[in-house]
This record gives sequence, structure tokens and C-alpha cells, in this order.
Amino acid sequence: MIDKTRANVAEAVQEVFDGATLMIGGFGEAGSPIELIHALIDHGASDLTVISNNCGSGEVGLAALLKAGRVSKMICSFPRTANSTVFPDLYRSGRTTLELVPQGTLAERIRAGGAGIAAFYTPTAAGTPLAEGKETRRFHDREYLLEYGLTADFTLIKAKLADTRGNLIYNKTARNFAPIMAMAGKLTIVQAAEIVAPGKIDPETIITPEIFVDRVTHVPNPAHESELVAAGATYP
Amino acid sequence: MIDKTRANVAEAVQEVFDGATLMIGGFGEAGSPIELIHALIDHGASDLTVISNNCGSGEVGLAALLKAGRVSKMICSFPRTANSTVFPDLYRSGRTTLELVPQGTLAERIRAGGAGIAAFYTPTAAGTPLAEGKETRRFHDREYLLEYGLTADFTLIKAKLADTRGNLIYNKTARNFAPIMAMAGKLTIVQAAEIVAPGKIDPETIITPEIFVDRVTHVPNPAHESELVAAGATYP
Amino acid sequence: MTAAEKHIGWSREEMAARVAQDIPDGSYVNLGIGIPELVARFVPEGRELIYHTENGLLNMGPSPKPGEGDPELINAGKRQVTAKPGASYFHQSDSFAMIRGGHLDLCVLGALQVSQAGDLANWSLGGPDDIPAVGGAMDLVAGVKSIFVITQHCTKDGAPKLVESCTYPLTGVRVVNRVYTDLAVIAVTPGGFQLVDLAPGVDFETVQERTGARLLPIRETTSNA
Amino acid sequence: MTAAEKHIGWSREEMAARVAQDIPDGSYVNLGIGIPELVARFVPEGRELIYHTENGLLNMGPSPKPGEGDPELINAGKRQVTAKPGASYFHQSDSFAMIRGGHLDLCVLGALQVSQAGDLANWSLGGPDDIPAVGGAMDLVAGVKSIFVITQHCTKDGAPKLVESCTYPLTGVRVVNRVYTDLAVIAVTPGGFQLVDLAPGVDFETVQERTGARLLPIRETTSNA
Repeated sequence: MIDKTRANVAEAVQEVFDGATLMIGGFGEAGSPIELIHALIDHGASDLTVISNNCGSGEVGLAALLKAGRVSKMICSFPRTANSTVFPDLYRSGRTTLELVPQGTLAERIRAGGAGIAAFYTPTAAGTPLAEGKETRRFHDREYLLEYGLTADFTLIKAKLADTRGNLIYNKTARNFAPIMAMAGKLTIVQAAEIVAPGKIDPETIITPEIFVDRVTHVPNPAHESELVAAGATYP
Repeated sequence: MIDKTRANVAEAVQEVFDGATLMIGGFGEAGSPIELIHALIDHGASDLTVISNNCGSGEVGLAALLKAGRVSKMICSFPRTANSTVFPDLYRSGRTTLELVPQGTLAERIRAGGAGIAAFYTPTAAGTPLAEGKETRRFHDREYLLEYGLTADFTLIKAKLADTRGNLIYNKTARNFAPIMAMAGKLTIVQAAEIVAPGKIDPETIITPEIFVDRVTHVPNPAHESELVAAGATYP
Repeated sequence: MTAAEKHIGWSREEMAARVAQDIPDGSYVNLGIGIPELVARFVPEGRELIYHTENGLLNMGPSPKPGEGDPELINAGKRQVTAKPGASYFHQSDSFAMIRGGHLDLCVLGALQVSQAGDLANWSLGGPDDIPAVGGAMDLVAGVKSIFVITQHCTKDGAPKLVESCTYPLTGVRVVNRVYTDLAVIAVTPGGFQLVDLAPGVDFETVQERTGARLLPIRETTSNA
Repeated sequence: MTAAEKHIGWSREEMAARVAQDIPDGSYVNLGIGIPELVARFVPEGRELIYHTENGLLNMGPSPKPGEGDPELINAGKRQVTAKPGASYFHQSDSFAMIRGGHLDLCVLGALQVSQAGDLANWSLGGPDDIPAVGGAMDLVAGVKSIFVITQHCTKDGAPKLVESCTYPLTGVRVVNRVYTDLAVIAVTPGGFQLVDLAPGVDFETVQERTGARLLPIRETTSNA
């Protein structure tokens, strides 16, 4: 029987290598795989390129990974948050570079990468500073930008429920980037609050089919970033 | 309260006009909205362009619409079936033209149309006769074809369960093209075997959100094409 | 501006109510963070709007009661919300397919500047030390059928926000349909800014004076909503 | 061919079993309609393959028992199938994202012709009166990591199906990795067709004779699976 479970978060992330490109799920704290990110900090991989919608808050989760100096480049749509000084400091000092991508274009580039689409034409950002240096083309009298698919060596995401084969269901708006990042990661690593046997999830309700998932580890009570930040927590 | 229900299939399809482009769901009989198609035959709209994966079988459903001479052009991936002579006759006599599109490219073109993507580059069909006349471009040393998004004036699909606002769930492999066609149709018309009040469907399990749906009508016991064909049924 | 001048025109709540008046029943709507969110409070009786939040929820409801929220049920402003009956969750690529594919009827956004051609600047001051952050704003203005801007007519320093051409970095080109300010409702037309409605006690001249481009007077019938 | 010649080599079932031998445990597999479907019957004990059908099901199971099928639970050949534990349903765009995005490990397909460069022709005879129909074949060969072809070595008329270059319309260019015929297993290598295995009682010369391109003899180790 296919079994993609790993004993703990440390084993789940052990293959991540220096210089890797990672996609990390989450929109703000919703869907952020904090425990996997903390395991990655312990693991020690550095010089990472991270594709994630935001840059975390406080000094836990993604912000902690940034603070630890492991991220040389961020690809995201909204690096500012109310409770974060980590990324601004790194950015202003030039230690982390930023590729700013509109949120919908980021989502579509990730989906394209996972779906074998090399590039596509989108109207988003045409005529704005984010179009600078990009190829444009007119369709039906409107300007579109050529945008390229994105893939990653690893994807780190959080699920509400998984089976041992990697079929996944998410919690409410925590779904956000996870299903498309699972498609675009060469090795997709999942922390799931609950893991069940195959067949226990109604096949009509599975959001991410197992084919997109490689490692599943059990994190029964995932931390909420906002609570950690409110408590002044830091990692490590 | 938003209520997109219509009293019957006739009312549901009444806006279809001559010369319209229609997307019709289904892969073979699975997901084919036979009752809506029959209502469309009764309605009388002609000179239609139909985007559907197949061309129906026997002389019911899509094959009956073709037989009635209402379709001037088919866009599909697989117009041949074991039990159909309708399309071959129309095609050979030149009464219906055919745009043959690989199944995955057809799906992606429909999704692109619904998602506001003007065009995309796919490796499918590069170097084959179906690439003739198409723009090509190399990415990472591989040849890709430029393919364009597809939209339609109307989409006709079949659901297992709907709420009165148009949130939809499908039955097994009958899902096939319906969710993406719902996105790409300007007016999406649904026949549902069951219709419930909003809130009765778990929001995590909805496959097509209401925003993509315009009309819902109740067809409690939809016919199975294979059974109709086996019984030698014709329509009208 | 003097203290007296500050009292002319609509309050933030009145501006939001004025926007709400113009949104047809049954519209699929995305409300930007901040003042635009107020619009939901002023939807006229008997009208139903369906709220989309780009992080992946349709039929978004108001904030939860204390203690009843879920940190993973949030809006694009990362605040906790609720889901109404008929709600659905979806991933980012599907959410922006709704936006980019023209499935949303209306988006209400704030602005730094709006040009008379309908260009919008609302995501960056363009300062060299700013951390650039765009989120979904460029997708929304590119994809949603109608774009309403809700904003103070002038900056805190009294500079006009409605201008001939934007000096701040653009969010989108020729995207704004209407601007709702504390002083007036103004449509963006092929001829430029067209006055549609005035706040009580405000006249055309006052609005023109505080607008950085030519303002066309109210027409009997405007069709640019 | 004489009646005696027909008996040389592997039967259809033996060909399918030979293919099954070469598919690693845990592979995500799409089996084409017809002979390729037979492969599922011969997977060695202790090995699990996960079947994808492009019309929208992963973890497809065998045909249902009589009376237990659902006309809306079908495979790409439009025949009723079942769903195994761990199955999932998805729409066409997601299904072909799996295919095109390189998420499937292996596809087994039939062929009209395979060229020594790995070009495949299997969707059309190219006749002027034929109804062209391609389905998902071009997507599969473009996207799936390994493409195995299972086919009789020659046509009913004795013409070779393994050729220098295809004369029938192509399904894909340089896509085939291996060909399993009634006579032999042949890898497509940068040097051309390379013999990997022979059916019992068949020798190199017999296979070469019935192959329309140069055949390289078996190497001690082949690495082109």
C-alpha cells in the first residue's frame, strides 16, 4: 500500500537542500504551515528562494525563517504586514531580494507551472510599473502581459485532513494557495491535523488528489500565528 | 433572496438565440445534460456552434441536436463514437464543420476563457498535423503552441445537486467539463437532479460556486443516454 | 483647509451609503480593505449583495461574534469573518479566475489618485525606501466589470486626488468607472470627469476647485454607472 | 504470414504481462483503451499501480459487478469502472494538469507506427474521408514522463509498425520510450531502436526482418526504460 506518511515534521522536510526554491502555502496566517517551517529552520537549509503570498508576521513561521537569514529571495504579492519588521529590514539592507507579483498573477503562474503551461497572457498589471521589462501583446484591442509558469523544488502546505496516500482537504480560507502549490512543487510536503486511512474521505470532496502529494506528517494541533505573535513568541 | 431556479427546462433555455455559441458538458453520456438539449431542440435555436468533447450517440441528446440540423460547427476532441452515424454524415456532407482540439487543450482553452487568460502556450500537439497554422514558440528547448481562450454565449450542464443560488455538486466522472464550462459561459444553465436551500450544501464541498451559474432547473430523474440508445429512442 | 471646511460634504459613512445606493440587487461584489468595507453596512433594505473576498470565499458574512471566529476564516484584510448560507471556499487560482474572468460585477476600492481617463493609483507611493506590496489590487481593476472608488476628495494636505494624470505608480489604466468622495459622485466618461451628484451644501464650483482636472457639470441623464 | 508464423512470440496477454513487469511499484499510470487496459490484470503480486483516467478519476478500479455500475462512473473508453479506496474525482482542466504537468509516471498506448526517433502515430489513418478524433492522446504523449507502446510488431498485412519515420499523422514527436510487441521489447534510444528483450523462440534476425528501421542488439545493461 502506498503510504506517504512521515514520523514527524523533521523527517518530512529532511530532503530540502541549500539553494532550493520553495512554495509555502498560506494567506496571512490562514494555511501557513508553521510547524513545517520551524522544522525547516531546525534543518538548516539556506539560500532559499521562497514563493509565498506574504512574508509572515512577528518572529515565528515564515518571518522566523526570514529572520534566520535562510531566504535570499522572496516572490510574493504582499510582503508588508502590520506586525512584521523582519522582511522590511532584510529588504532595505539588501539581504533578501523581492520579486513582486500581483496576487492573481502569482496564483496563475503557480497553476501554470503545475499544469505544464509554459506561459500565458494576462491583462493584470498591463500599463503599470509591474509591467516593466515584460513582453506585451494585444488581444481583442486590449493589452496583455506574458507571464511564465512557476515551479518549485519543494512545496510546504497545511491541510485539515489527509489520508495516508496524500489526498487532502483544507479548512475554510486556509485552502488559498495550497492546492495549486501542491501541483507546482516537485516534492510536496504536507502537515495535516488529522490523517485517516484511504477511503475514509468521500472522493467527491477531495480538494488535492494524492498524485500531487509526496510526504504527509501529523501535526494534530497546529499553532495559530496570530496567537504566537500576540504572545510575543519567537523561533527558534 | 437570490433565486436562479426556473420552472422547467423550456424556461431555462429560452434565451438561447440563433447563431449562439454553446458549451455542452459531458464526456460520453456522463454529465450530458440530455433534458436541456432536448428542450433546446424544442426551442428551435439554429446555426449553433457547439463546444463539447464528443458528438453524442444514437439519436438522442447531442446527436439529436446535430441530427435536427441545428449545429453548423462542432469544436470537440473526439467526434467518433460506437453508436453514432449522425455526425459522420453531417461532416462528410459538409453541413457541419469540425474544429478538432486535443482534449486537454480543449479543457485548458475553456478554463482560460473563463479565467480571463487570453492565450497560453502548451506542448500538446506540437509537431503534429493539429499544430498546422498555429504559432509556436520554444521555452526551455521545447516547442509549445499558442492556444486561445474559449468562451460561449451559453453553457448547458448537468449537476447532481444544486442550491437555489446555483452552487453545484456533480456525480462522479460526470463532473468532467462542467465546472470549467460554467466558468466560460456568459449564461450558464444547469439541470440538477436535486435542488436545496442555500446553506444545505457544505461550503467546503461545493465544486462550482454560484457566481458561475445563472439558471437552475430541476430534472429529478435524468435519462441515461446509453439506455435511450439501447432502447432505440429518438428525439423529438 | 479650515476646521469649518472639514464639515462640508459627506462623512465616511455617508459616502459608503451613497455607494451602496448605486449597487444593483444581486451584484457580486468585492470590497477593498478600509472605507470600502463600510459599504456593506449601508445596503438598502430588500437588496442583496454577494461578497467575494479574493483569498477564497464567496458569500462572505460580517465579523464573527467574540469567541466564535476561526483564524482560518478571514478576509483579504486578514480579519476574521463569517460565511453566510450559500457560501463556498475555493483556491487562489479559482478565486482570481472569478476576478480576471469578469465574473464579479463590482469592486469598491480606495485611491491615492484617479485620473480623468480612469487610471487608478492606489498601491504605492513610489518612495525609494517603501516596501512595495500590491496584493490583488491590479487583478481586481483589470478583471472586475465596474470599479468604484471611494476616497476623500483631497489629501490631508488639500491636494486633489482627482487629477489629469496620476503621478503615483498606476494600479491600472482606464479602469475606474465612478468616484465617490466626501463632496460628490463623479463618473469617468470619455470626456473626462463628469459630475453625477453633489453632497448637500456643496456646489459645482467647490468641487471643481478641489479637482485637479476639468469637471463636466451634471447631465440630466448619465449612463456611465 | 503463414499460420505457423502467427504462433511465434507473445500473446496479447503475455505482452501486457511483459509491460506490467517493467512498471515500478507506486507508479501513477494511464492505460490507453484496448490492449493497454490488459496491463492492469498482470501487475506482479506486492506491487501497486495507481490508475488515472483522463475523464476525471484517480485510483480507478476494475469494471463493476453486473448491476452495480453507474453510467456516470466511466473510464476514457466510456466503459463503466469502479473507484478504489483513496479515489478522487476532478474536472477536465485538473485532470489534464496532471497529464501535461508531468505528474503521471507512465502511459501505455497502442500505435499505428513508432519511428526510430520515438515519434508516435496512433490517432488517425489520415484518410480524406475519415472522421478525425484525437481525444487525450496528444496530451498524454506530451505530458506523461514515460510512454510505453504496446502493439503487434507488424500490421495484419505484415507491414512493419516500427519504422524509420512515420507516414501516418503524428500524435507526438520524440515521445515513445519503449515498445512492447508480440516479438520483442524495444527501447527508443538516441541511437535508434535498441532490442531489450526477445519473446521465447524469437531471434534478433527475425525481429530485424520485421522492423522497418535498423535494430541495435541487446546490450548488457540498458538504461532507457
